[in-house]
Amino acid sequence: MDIRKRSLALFYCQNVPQSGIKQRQALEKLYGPSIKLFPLPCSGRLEPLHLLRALEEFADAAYVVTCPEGACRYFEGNLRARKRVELARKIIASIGLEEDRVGIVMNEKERQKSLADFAKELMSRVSGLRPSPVLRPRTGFEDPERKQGDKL
Amino acid sequence: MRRLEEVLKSGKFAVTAECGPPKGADPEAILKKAELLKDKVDAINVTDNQTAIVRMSSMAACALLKQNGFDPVLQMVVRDRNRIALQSDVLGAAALGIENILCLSGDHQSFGNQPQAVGVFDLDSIQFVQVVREMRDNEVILGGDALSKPPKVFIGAAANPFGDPLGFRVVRLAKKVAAGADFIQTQCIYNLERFKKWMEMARERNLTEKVYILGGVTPLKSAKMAKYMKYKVAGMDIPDAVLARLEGVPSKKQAEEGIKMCVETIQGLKEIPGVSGVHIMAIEWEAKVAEIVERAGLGPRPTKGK
Amino acid sequence: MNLNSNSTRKELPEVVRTPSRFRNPIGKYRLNRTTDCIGCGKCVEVCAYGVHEIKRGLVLTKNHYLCVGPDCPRPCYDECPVQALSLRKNPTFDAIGDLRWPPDLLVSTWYMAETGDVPPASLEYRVGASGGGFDRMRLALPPRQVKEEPENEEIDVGIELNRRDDNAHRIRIEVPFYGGGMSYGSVSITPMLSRIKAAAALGTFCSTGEGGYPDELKPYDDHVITQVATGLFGVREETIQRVKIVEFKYAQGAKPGLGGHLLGDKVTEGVARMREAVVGYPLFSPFPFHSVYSVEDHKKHVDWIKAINPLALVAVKVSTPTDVDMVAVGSYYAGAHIVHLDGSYGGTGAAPDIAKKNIAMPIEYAVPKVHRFLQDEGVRDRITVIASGGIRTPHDVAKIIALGADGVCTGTADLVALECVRCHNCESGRGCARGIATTDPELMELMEVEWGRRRIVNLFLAWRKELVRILKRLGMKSIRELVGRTDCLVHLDYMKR
Amino acid sequence: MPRKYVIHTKEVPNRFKAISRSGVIAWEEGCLKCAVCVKTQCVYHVYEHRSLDPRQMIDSIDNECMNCLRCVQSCPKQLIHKAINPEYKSLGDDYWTPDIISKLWYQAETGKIPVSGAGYPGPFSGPNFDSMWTDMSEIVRPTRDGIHGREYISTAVDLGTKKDHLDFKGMELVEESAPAVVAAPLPILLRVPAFGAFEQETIKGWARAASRLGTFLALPAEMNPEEAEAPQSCLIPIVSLPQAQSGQGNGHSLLVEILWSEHWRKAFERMSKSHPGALICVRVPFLKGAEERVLSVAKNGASIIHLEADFHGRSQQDETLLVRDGIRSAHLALVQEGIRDEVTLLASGGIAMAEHVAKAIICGADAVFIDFPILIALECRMCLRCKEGLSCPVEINTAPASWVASRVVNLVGAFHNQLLEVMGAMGIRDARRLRGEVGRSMFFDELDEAAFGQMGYLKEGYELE
Amino acid sequence: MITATQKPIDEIKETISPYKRVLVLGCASCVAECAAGGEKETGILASTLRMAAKMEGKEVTIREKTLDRQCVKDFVVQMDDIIDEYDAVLSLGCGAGVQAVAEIFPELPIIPALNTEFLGETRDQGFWVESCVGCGDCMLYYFGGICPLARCSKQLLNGPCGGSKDGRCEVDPEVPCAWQLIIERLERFNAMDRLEKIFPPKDWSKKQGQGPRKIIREDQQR
Repeated sequence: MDIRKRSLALFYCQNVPQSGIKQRQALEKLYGPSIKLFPLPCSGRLEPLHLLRALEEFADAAYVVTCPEGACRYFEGNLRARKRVELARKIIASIGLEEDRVGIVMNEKERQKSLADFAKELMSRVSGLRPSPVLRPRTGFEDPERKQGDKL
Repeated sequence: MRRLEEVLKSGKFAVTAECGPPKGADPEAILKKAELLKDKVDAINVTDNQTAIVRMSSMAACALLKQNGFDPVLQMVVRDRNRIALQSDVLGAAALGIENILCLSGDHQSFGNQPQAVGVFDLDSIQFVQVVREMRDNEVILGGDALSKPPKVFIGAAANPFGDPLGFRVVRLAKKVAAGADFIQTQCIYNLERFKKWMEMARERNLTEKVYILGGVTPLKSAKMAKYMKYKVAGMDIPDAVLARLEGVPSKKQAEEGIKMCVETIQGLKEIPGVSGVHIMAIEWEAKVAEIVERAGLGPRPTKGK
Repeated sequence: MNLNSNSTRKELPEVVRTPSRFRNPIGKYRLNRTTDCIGCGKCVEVCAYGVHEIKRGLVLTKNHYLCVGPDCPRPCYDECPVQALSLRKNPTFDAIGDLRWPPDLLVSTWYMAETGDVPPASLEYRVGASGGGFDRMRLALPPRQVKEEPENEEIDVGIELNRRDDNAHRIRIEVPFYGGGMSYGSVSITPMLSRIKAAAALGTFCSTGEGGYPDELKPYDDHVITQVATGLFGVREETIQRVKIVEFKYAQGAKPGLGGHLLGDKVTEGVARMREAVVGYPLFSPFPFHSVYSVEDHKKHVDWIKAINPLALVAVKVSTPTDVDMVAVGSYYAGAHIVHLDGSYGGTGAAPDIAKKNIAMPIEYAVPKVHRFLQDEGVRDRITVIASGGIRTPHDVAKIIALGADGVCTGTADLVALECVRCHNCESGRGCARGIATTDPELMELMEVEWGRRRIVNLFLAWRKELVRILKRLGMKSIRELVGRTDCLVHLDYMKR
Repeated sequence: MPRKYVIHTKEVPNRFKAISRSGVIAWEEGCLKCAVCVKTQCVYHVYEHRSLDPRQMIDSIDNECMNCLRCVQSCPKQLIHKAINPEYKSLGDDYWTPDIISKLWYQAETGKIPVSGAGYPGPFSGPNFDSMWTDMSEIVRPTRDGIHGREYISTAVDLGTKKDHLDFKGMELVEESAPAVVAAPLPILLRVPAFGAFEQETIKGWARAASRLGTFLALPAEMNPEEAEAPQSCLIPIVSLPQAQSGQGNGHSLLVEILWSEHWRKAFERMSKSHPGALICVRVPFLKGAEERVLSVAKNGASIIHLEADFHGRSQQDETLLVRDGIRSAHLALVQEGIRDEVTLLASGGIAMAEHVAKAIICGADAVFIDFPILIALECRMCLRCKEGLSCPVEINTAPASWVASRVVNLVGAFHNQLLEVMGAMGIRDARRLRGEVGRSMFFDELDEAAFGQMGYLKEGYELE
Repeated sequence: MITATQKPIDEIKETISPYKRVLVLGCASCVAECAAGGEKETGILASTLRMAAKMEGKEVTIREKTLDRQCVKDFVVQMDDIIDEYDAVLSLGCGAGVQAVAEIFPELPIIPALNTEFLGETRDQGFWVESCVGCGDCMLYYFGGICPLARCSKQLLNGPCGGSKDGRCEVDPEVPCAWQLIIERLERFNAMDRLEKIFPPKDWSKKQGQGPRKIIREDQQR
């Protein structure tokens, strides 16, 4: 299965291993426009709206990658991210979208995975999703017409 | 003169019992229950949509009992009626010859089969006692309008010596007395020690001289029922020892043991200064009231009235 | 008129512990308390630094910033019976400061301003991270047994400012530094008063900067240096007669070769009145003094001051061009008592970025150059050399004196004591969001004079203490013995192993 | 005195949200919703203006925060933390630092020079231009007050051969057929960068900017826009040897650039014939021994030589060779040969800030080319994605020419003003006087050695503190 | 403050279904405090509705805006410039906000997106409780600062009902018995005598009865 057939908005904590600009660009090269990567100073900075807007504008799925539980530089950022993701999942479920379009993956303390590992894992996870019914007509990532710079 | 008031005033140990109206329009159902209590008790309390479950109206049931020679105690809860309805019902009850009214807050609507109902609680039970007293003694309704004929009713109120905080329970009793309660029927007593303490506090405030206190009892049918009451029913105080005693006998004998314990409680109550009677709430077990009365040495009842 | 300065040593002011104005001071560490906490109060009991607090049965970690981290002899997180506490570096710590003032220096300066003492070992309070100059220099301290160490009380860190032996005031300052100029307008009256009152308490001076001499400073005339700069804002005979030291500002380290610039937003009514200018209009000071194009012109300037106030010391504040040595000697011959070299990496005021780093040389180069030149000219003993521009720590003070200065001027360090975070936005909009370099009435309210005075006093008492400690280790009884002692310094880049 | 040269700038907003250093992390849950919240008190209204740009998924809280930390320090529940914006950290590289890039954006947006308070925050010194200081003096060498326009400072430079004497034939001044010099009002020439996500529209914009500034834009001849789209006289076509032989280049050019090669003379001659009205610049790559090559090119007839370093200001061949030293050597070689004024030395590569312009000139260049700054003016993040074939995050390819032109004018306007600042501080009134003025500058290596060279001895048993 | 919760999304979708251009209008006041209708929630709801519409293949325009306060007309009229772009407004204000907006724009359907709940206080993170019924005749003095009308399930004014046990309410053991709290507080400052008197029936006319209640302060009026 071509894991690039669905688009993924991947938000990640900048403290996830090997998530610098080089690795980020390598991934974008590897997966092309099917992945869009957003570094966060901490996953706890993520609001449900970020996830929803990603789904609304360009992504079949929006995922968050965080530090391992208990290892957040900001103490509880990833725990908060988890709750916010839960809320976003509930919201999309309420309009009939699959909950799995939004999710959170926390790194493991013992065996830390790199951004590339997560990208691979998540790209293959979302490849099983049907095309997002929200992105109709399908416009791909690079459509300049999509401008809705509304307030957060 | 009504039977209950008469018994109490004569200084005799009064006995009342409780009767739940049917979930239907059949008048026989209530009369059949009352029949079991005939001559065993001085008055019969008719509950007002108890536990917020819809039943035949207490007033109608009381009217039926009155017509058939019983002395009913009309229970009225403030949950379902605002002050207009309450006052008009008091007048109606008096007109029907009902002579005792027990003023209650009522179980919360959320417990019953109509949890969506609005809880009125326009007056609270103490205010209601006061309103009825004003109607009877000063012949006015709330706001001061005069009545053409006042309702001459014997006013009761409830008390729960087992609710918290204990200290305030007596204050509340005092307030009910001050509001005009003539008699008090208490919550079921299983914890006699606590009841004694409460009575002592009541005596300290000289309340026993101003009001007749009837201790409430409910025979336990089984350990299961005891457990349910202990843990699920609000305002109940069933000490562990009581539960243990029931559990200590085989389940077939538990009913008998329950009655025995109830009898013992009544005997205990008789010993307490200031207790003027007993109120037996044999929930859907009216058949056993007679036996309890007998075994507690309370029968036969003084015959009088109708 | 008393021409002699009071030779008896002034009593030092006391340290009054003066915590941050803000609810959450920034420290290096943070303790995280989970909901597992049972409120037993063990942490309160074991912590020697007052990090935790118990109130109405609720245990709170109130003063994260006082935590000494892994250096703690009895760590609360080890003693907690339910492991509810964990130690982490404060994430915000890494987001503050810059190379010259790395987070460690900022936090340790705040610590000194609060407590009047040097911080615990977990904070680096001596050098920054700029990778050159002071930050690559170290003091070389002799082995402990070699030199006899004097008692603390014997050690004198004060300096005389008038070394000309003329008729002007004899002035001794009790610490080898005084406050550099920050104009009324670039900062409000609050930090200005705080600095000057602190200078008075410490027995030293503080310069007004070029924005005039506000009346509020009058009670401290004896500790004020009034500045005559190219814009001549608020300069009047009367103000020159009020003080003991008058400072000519030819240039400043923040923007060598450029005149001062006060943005229109900061020219509020009070500022405009003081500077005899119009509200809301930016003010530029010309550069240089158009009346001074030679040492002879400069002498006319000095003579002018001496005519107005014959007893005043004249300080000349110059920048650090290639020929700074010539400038210094010229100043001496023009009659100045103090030559104040302002290096290019300092400055508190707003300046074009291009001017901050590219024009004129860092103070570390200028001082030895001037010191040597004055020595060769045979006049080193006749003039006081004050250095400024990047003096951040007591170690910087010691180093620059060892390089040949007599004393230093402070500026940024004062602001950091007042809780500057070095966000560098002094110039924009309403000015400093922290109420230091602002004339916005609302933002000014963020700070009180007394608080500021105490913070600055505390900081400099800590500096003083540290200088005494260094001198003691060097076996010196007076800071004057350190002047020009480059043999007490080692530069790591040139160190031979 | 030449007519006063003023660059008119006006604010030209970014098309995308600029990335700034700060990041705020604010937990919303547990917020006490204080009546007077620290968020409402933010001097910069960061929280009020907070918005999410869904196209870029940029949360403006990272871009508007000015790092004053008041919210962090005053939130009663300590729900706010500071971070450095990861997008900021990933801007550019070691040379094109986030700081340089964001300052260039600021200048292109506002046309103003970057000003900040509280002293200099950077390293003591660094490689290349970072280890130079320019000189100034307050007394013995008076400066002129030119920065605020009270006195005129000329930034004009001449490109070409400056005659050291005039030729007369009898009483008549000899008129030469070809122009000896072309004047530029400032020593900054634009140059199309080596790579970038730009389009023909972008080039049009750059050409217009060059025209408005009165300077030039060097560009590969094949990119040359139509005459209708840009005035040809401000363009410097860069012509390859085969192109030269086929006579390419436009007829209106005042300047043409050819590449040095073994056969550069051939191209030079061919161009001289086909473009009789143009000065020909020879671009010499900055390799080891470049000064020799510069000298030889100068001696062989070229009047303008362009020394080209890589975009990090180093030799394309050897990373340890720095353009600063390359310019100095070439300049000195020409001086020693006594032909310095017969040629114009242009420099390019790694000119990232206004200070680099001044410093390159002090090192000996007559003028410089700026290339990547005119791309960064268009919000380029130096992410090099375009080099990898990835999409441009700021869609430079879609930027209209008018916007491009105004942004570049702003940037150069700010550079010009900064040049005035430096020259004013140095007391130099004419950019031509700045060239090679190493006596008015200071070099780290010399100063450091002189000041600290003797401070390397640590006596036995002594401790360092 | 006034608390509210968002209506189920299906109900909201149903009520806005006739309209093509909908403005989702938040309120930065009380409902923002209780995380139901502030700027953030407004953004989330608008985004959700846009996605829902796209899923159903509907061509609709849904945009969001948040007013400082919907219940103050001065803020509402600020929308005058943009209101023509919409067929309907989906308001995340409280009931008062919805009606104030409706009154200013009589020609426009104003649809509530929230259920207005009660006057409450923030007890804890994400936890709001009712604490006032707005009876118009505050008796908190007598009850030690705890209102039995709001916090006793039976609104008793003369002491706890029989169901008060271990400080819990008989209706919901999660809820503390208001009377227990009242008594504890009054005991603490020796003011139990305040409860000795019988509180007369409450004058409910101040709460409801003669149509909507009004407050008129003549000194404040123009």
